[in-house]
Amino acid sequence: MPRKKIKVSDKLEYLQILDEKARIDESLDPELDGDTLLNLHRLMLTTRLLDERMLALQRQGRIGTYAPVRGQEAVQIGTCYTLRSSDWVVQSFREPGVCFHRGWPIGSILQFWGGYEEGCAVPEGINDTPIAVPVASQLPHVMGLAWGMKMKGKDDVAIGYVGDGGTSEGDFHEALTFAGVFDAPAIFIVTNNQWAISHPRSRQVRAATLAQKASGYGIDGIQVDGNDVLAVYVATNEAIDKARAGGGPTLIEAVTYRLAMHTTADDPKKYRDDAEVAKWEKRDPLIRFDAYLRAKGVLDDKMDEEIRNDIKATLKSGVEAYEAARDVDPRDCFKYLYEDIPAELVAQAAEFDEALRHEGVTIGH
Amino acid sequence: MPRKKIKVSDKLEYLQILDEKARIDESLDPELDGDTLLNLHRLMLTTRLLDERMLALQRQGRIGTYAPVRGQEAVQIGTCYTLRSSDWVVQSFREPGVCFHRGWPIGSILQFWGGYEEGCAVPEGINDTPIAVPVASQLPHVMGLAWGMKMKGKDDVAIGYVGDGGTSEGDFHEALTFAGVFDAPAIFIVTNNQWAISHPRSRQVRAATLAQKASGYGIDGIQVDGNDVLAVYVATNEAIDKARAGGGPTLIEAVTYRLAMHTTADDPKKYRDDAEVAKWEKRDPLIRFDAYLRAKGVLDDKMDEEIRNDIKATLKSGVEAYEAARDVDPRDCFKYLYEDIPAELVAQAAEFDEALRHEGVTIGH
Amino acid sequence: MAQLNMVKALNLAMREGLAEDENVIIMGEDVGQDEGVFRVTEKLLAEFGPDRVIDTPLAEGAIVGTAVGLALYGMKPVCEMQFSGFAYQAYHQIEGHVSRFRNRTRGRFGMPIVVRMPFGGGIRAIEHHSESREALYAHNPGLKMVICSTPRNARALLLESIRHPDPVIFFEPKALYRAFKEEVPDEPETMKIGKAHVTRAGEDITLVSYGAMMRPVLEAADDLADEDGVSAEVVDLLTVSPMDTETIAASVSKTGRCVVVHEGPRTCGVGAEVVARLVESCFYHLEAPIRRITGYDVHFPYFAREQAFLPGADRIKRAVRETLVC
Amino acid sequence: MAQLNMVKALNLAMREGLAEDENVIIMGEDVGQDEGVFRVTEKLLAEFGPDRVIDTPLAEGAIVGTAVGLALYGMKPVCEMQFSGFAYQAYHQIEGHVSRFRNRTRGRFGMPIVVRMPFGGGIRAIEHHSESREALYAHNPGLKMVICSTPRNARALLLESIRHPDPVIFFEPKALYRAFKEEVPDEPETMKIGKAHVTRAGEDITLVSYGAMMRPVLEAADDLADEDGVSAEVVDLLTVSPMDTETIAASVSKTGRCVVVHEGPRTCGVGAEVVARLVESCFYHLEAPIRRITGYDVHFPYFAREQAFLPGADRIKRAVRETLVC
Ligand SMILES: Cc1ncc(C[n+]2csc(CCOP(=O)(O)OP(=O)(O)O)c2C)c(N)n1
Ligand SMILES: Cc1ncc(C[n+]2csc(CCOP(=O)(O)OP(=O)(O)O)c2C)c(N)n1
Ligand SMILES: [Mg+2]
Ligand SMILES: [Mg+2]
Repeated sequence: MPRKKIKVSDKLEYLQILDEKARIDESLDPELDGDTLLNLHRLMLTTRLLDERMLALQRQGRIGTYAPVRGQEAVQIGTCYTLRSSDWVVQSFREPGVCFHRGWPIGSILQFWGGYEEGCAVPEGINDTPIAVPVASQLPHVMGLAWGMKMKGKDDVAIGYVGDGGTSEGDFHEALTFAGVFDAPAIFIVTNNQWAISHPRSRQVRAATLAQKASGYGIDGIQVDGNDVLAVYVATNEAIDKARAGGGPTLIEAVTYRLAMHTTADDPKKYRDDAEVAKWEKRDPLIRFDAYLRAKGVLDDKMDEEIRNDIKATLKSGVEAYEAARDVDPRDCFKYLYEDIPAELVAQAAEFDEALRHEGVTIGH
Repeated sequence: MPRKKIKVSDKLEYLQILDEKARIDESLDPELDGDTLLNLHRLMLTTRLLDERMLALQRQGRIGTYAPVRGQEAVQIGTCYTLRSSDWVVQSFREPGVCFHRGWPIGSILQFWGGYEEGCAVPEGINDTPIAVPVASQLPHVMGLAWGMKMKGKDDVAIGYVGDGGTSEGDFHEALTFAGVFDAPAIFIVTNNQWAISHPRSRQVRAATLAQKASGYGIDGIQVDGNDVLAVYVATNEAIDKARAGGGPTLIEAVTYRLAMHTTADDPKKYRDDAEVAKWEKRDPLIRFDAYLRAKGVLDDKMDEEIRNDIKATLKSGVEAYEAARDVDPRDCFKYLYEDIPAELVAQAAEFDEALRHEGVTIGH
Repeated sequence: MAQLNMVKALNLAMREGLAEDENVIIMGEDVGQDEGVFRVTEKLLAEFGPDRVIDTPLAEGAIVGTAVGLALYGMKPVCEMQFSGFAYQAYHQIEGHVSRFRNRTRGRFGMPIVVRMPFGGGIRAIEHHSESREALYAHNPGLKMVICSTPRNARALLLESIRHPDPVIFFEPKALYRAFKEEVPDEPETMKIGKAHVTRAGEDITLVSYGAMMRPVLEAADDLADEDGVSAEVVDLLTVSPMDTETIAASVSKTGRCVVVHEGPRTCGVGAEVVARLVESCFYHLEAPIRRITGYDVHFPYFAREQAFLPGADRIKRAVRETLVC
Repeated sequence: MAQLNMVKALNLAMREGLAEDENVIIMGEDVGQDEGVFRVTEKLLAEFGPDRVIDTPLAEGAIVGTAVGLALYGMKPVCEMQFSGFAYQAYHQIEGHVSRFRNRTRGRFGMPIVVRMPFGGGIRAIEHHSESREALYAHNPGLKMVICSTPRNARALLLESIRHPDPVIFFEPKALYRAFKEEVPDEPETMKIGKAHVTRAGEDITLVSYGAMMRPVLEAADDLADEDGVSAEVVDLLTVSPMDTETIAASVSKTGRCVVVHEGPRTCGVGAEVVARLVESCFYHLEAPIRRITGYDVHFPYFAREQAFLPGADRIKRAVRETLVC
């Protein structure tokens, strides 16, 4: 009795449904209907093609530095697929797939990376926060939103994203501490893509999993195969259902891989082996799901081509919308700072006005 | 296999050796010799009497607000007893017992609470940091010190203190994350005295124990009966020995109780029941150890009186030393800021000088 | 009309804010059951219940960061930092999100958050409990930085801050919490943020200050009238940012001389800003250099030395006299 | 003598610091294997090994907080904050401990820590990557706040900072990282912290600036000479705190006129401090109001708008011309 074992969270699990060879575990199959399966496929593919387009735009100098998401599509789509519009999404800075599914116009997503605040002007009707750049600083917002929902008696949830690197920041700890204490309907998705720029997951924290951090906060945690969209879908929906029913927060670690560079300013060859990348290329979430859908008869070449053409059209008009809106007024930095512009800023705005007039500054790029 | 349990730290234990009725678990008895046992007693008693004296001094206006430690003596003495002088102690703000054992003069301890920087002028030869006021901000220092020891190839350890409340701060999380990754010989003592001012432990974090947080950092954690000096002693020494041998950091949660107010400015009646306090009064670490020592024949009335007289003499001369050193120069705020005082501060110092001359300011209280 | 001290006046403003808008909540360490370590939130938990007055775990970053989320959801959190010296733990949330959300989202999401904190020296507190770093927030775009100085303006400014659509950092001079009482109207009263107040009219010199330093400044002004026959105009900034340049410039244009007084460090402090604005706006009226009587650029001393350190009436008077002979 | 850009010059200083003192270590996010996101720590890991050049987990608070512990143990940590916009996560450690330890312990424990961080706009980066908040550190007692502006002074000041017994916040104007090269002596060269540099001698007006703004300032000075026959003296502060009042006052006492230029927000910025000091020290030499050409008191815009926002030579020239006709 005096030297006794303390029992802590023996609930921690790892979930995979569709394995790397695209074999499904029947006992865990959520048995989604064909439309849903196709939609998951379409959204992951959109994320992939959007990502590729962004990289191309960056190379062409049409947007600035960009943080690609290749390889992480299943995490993005699986976690947000069933959210309601009254739920809230708090993104990090690498969730274009989530944004797309939530209804953000492609043009808007491009605007952030093009250097326009307009890309953070969350479109009316969308309950999301814009890109949060300081790593993990967005997690307390997830907690606050979720807590607000609880206070207002809603059965909505708030879901937030952070990387493996972000789990080391104090904000992560404080957000999860608060979420547990106030039993908020918050879902924290850790996209463990193995790298924080050049810093490997193994050196981010000595714990074997990131999911096990949940125990320290007295909340549930689960680790999922982040390249298996079905596992991500199932784990997130369990967490969502639980949160809606008043069951409180969940931490989900989605194990995946950042197949591309950290950002277009980064050269991953400096810190990781091609062999590692090649290993993960084989686990590509799109390949796996594609194979599964075809085997199941849900997808064929013709449908795939149609879907691709659809997506390309969407991307094309998104890029056009972005490029059509590049002529912006730099003076609006004064306009939105406060609800009412204070007298001293009126004076500074006039000063800026005059400066621009004198300089004949070209607006935009 | 796909939905599988993840095994995490089944090593978490609770340790008690001397129970509330002063009965020892023979199988766990560290079998300390009589001198050591008496010393532990003497040090706990010194902490208690020093604390009482501080409260009296505060009531008399001879020091300012004070944070009493009554009830936590076993945590303090049990954790620091075997430290070497080359080890480092990083205190929080409620460790007068630790300071005393580490060799801080009583006068020095009084000076902090009397409003003198001199109380933070760590005496030469003592490898401790002074009181750290911003809760948990001292924990990264523990990690840094420990890491320094490792870099320099020493087999020393750094030990740091924080309260239950402090475990919610980001600094706690970041320090333990770093300590794990760099495998530093750091020992983190969480003095869980059940309260952070008016905030109860149960609302500080939803986890059942604070010790289980260790798992999230991949380090060892243990919960001990913080009112059992033998358990505290054994658990800390295991951690110390392990750290010296290169085994890395440990988190120790010592479960105890703050029997008095948070500080002399606090009124605990506003937020907790007398019944709760009474329950813990019975678990007083001094009563328990006293009974054990007497039963064992290590202590008797006469020895106890001698010890008390000794302590009183020490306290008396400490208070005298404090009061003798109250006449200080306010202008020395310029003296220690940098190694060399910059020109602009020379000018400001002259300004201050002149102001004091005009004002005829009384120095000290 | 009731005679209230500042603690009671601030408490009144919060009670009014809670009563008039169900989205207002009070949150922080020890603000509920304990009613705040200074009792500023007295009876609020009892009156409004634990969904409106919330004791949080010990983490300032999460208090403010959670408030950001609550504000996004339509709430109006009034956060307490137990002391301004612990707000640095939340500074990244204040700088990174509280001050930016409206601008970042082009007006879609405002941040109607108040972050209250006691600041300043003079109460014999331990390290980190006596600093004055209003300049940190004044330097940060997107925040309003308000500092009360009497019970009446404390109530009026805090109520206005709670109603305000943008984030307000609200500094409470803790040395004045119980220093004196003032008549405070029973009916909700507010004062506009961004307006300085001419507390004492005068002709010969302008004294600019705010917070607890208003007391020695006013004492100095009285003494100067009595002892030197000097008529000092005293301006209480009340809002440090955005600063009411107009009011201070009008005063100094009239008097031609100015001394600015604050507790916080001198370099890049609010005093520097006052001087710079006066130089910009009424240089040709200046008849003498503007003096800054401020905390020195050192750490605020522990309390045995604090009374010697704090600017007092004597120091202010000497600066005025020196400025007048220029 | 080698022609180096600023990145290489900073790298040289760190290499020298590492080589001459075994207690010097480099730590931060991506400073090792990746050699820094700007490659400022290039080859240092390869040359000095993983015990001296250390990749840390992602937590700025712990980077600085750990450095405090290391400094207590006799090490001399050179920490990198990947961008100054993420140093707020460590601000409580900088304010609460780095800046205080020597004073707090009455000299027992110094804090020989350098916190390097790239700051400022102009490189088309995303939000939080372009701010200039040197004033936060200048306002904080106990810190030295150094800002380099050319490869040669970057190397000399960084090497001096590494050797310095007190904490130095070292701002690197990232817009200048690869902007130009300069001859940098092969032998270790240092420059004293706390000394401003008269970069260009002149008679008619003094321009005070630092960091990346030195480029448009010098361009303006050249243009003014060519176009207006105006001889502008240019002072590069180099150390923002403690500020070299003597050098700027000497210059302005001579020229009688001054414009101060920086990127950071205006209110309570370094410009305000320069103005206040000049008013205190050479009021009677001032022939015109001192103008501040600075970032406005708004958030630094995203990069599509940054070039319009950043002070440029044209804006500076106009301010000079207006000041000269006063
Ligand atoms: C507080 C903070 N520190 C540093 C950075 C610079 N930075 C941007 S992304 C990144 C790595 C993030 O890693 P992770 O959290 O794993 O997310 P990922 O990039 O893999 O999506 C760093 C260090 C930042 N944005 N914010
Ligand atoms: C960062 C910070 N926030 C708030 C405070 C004010 N404060 C002082 S002690 C304390 C409670 C600390 O509780 P705990 O960590 O359990 O330590 P204990 O007081 O029980 O020893 C608080 C909130 C502080 N000192 N530092
Ligand atoms: Mg990552
Ligand atoms: Mg406690």
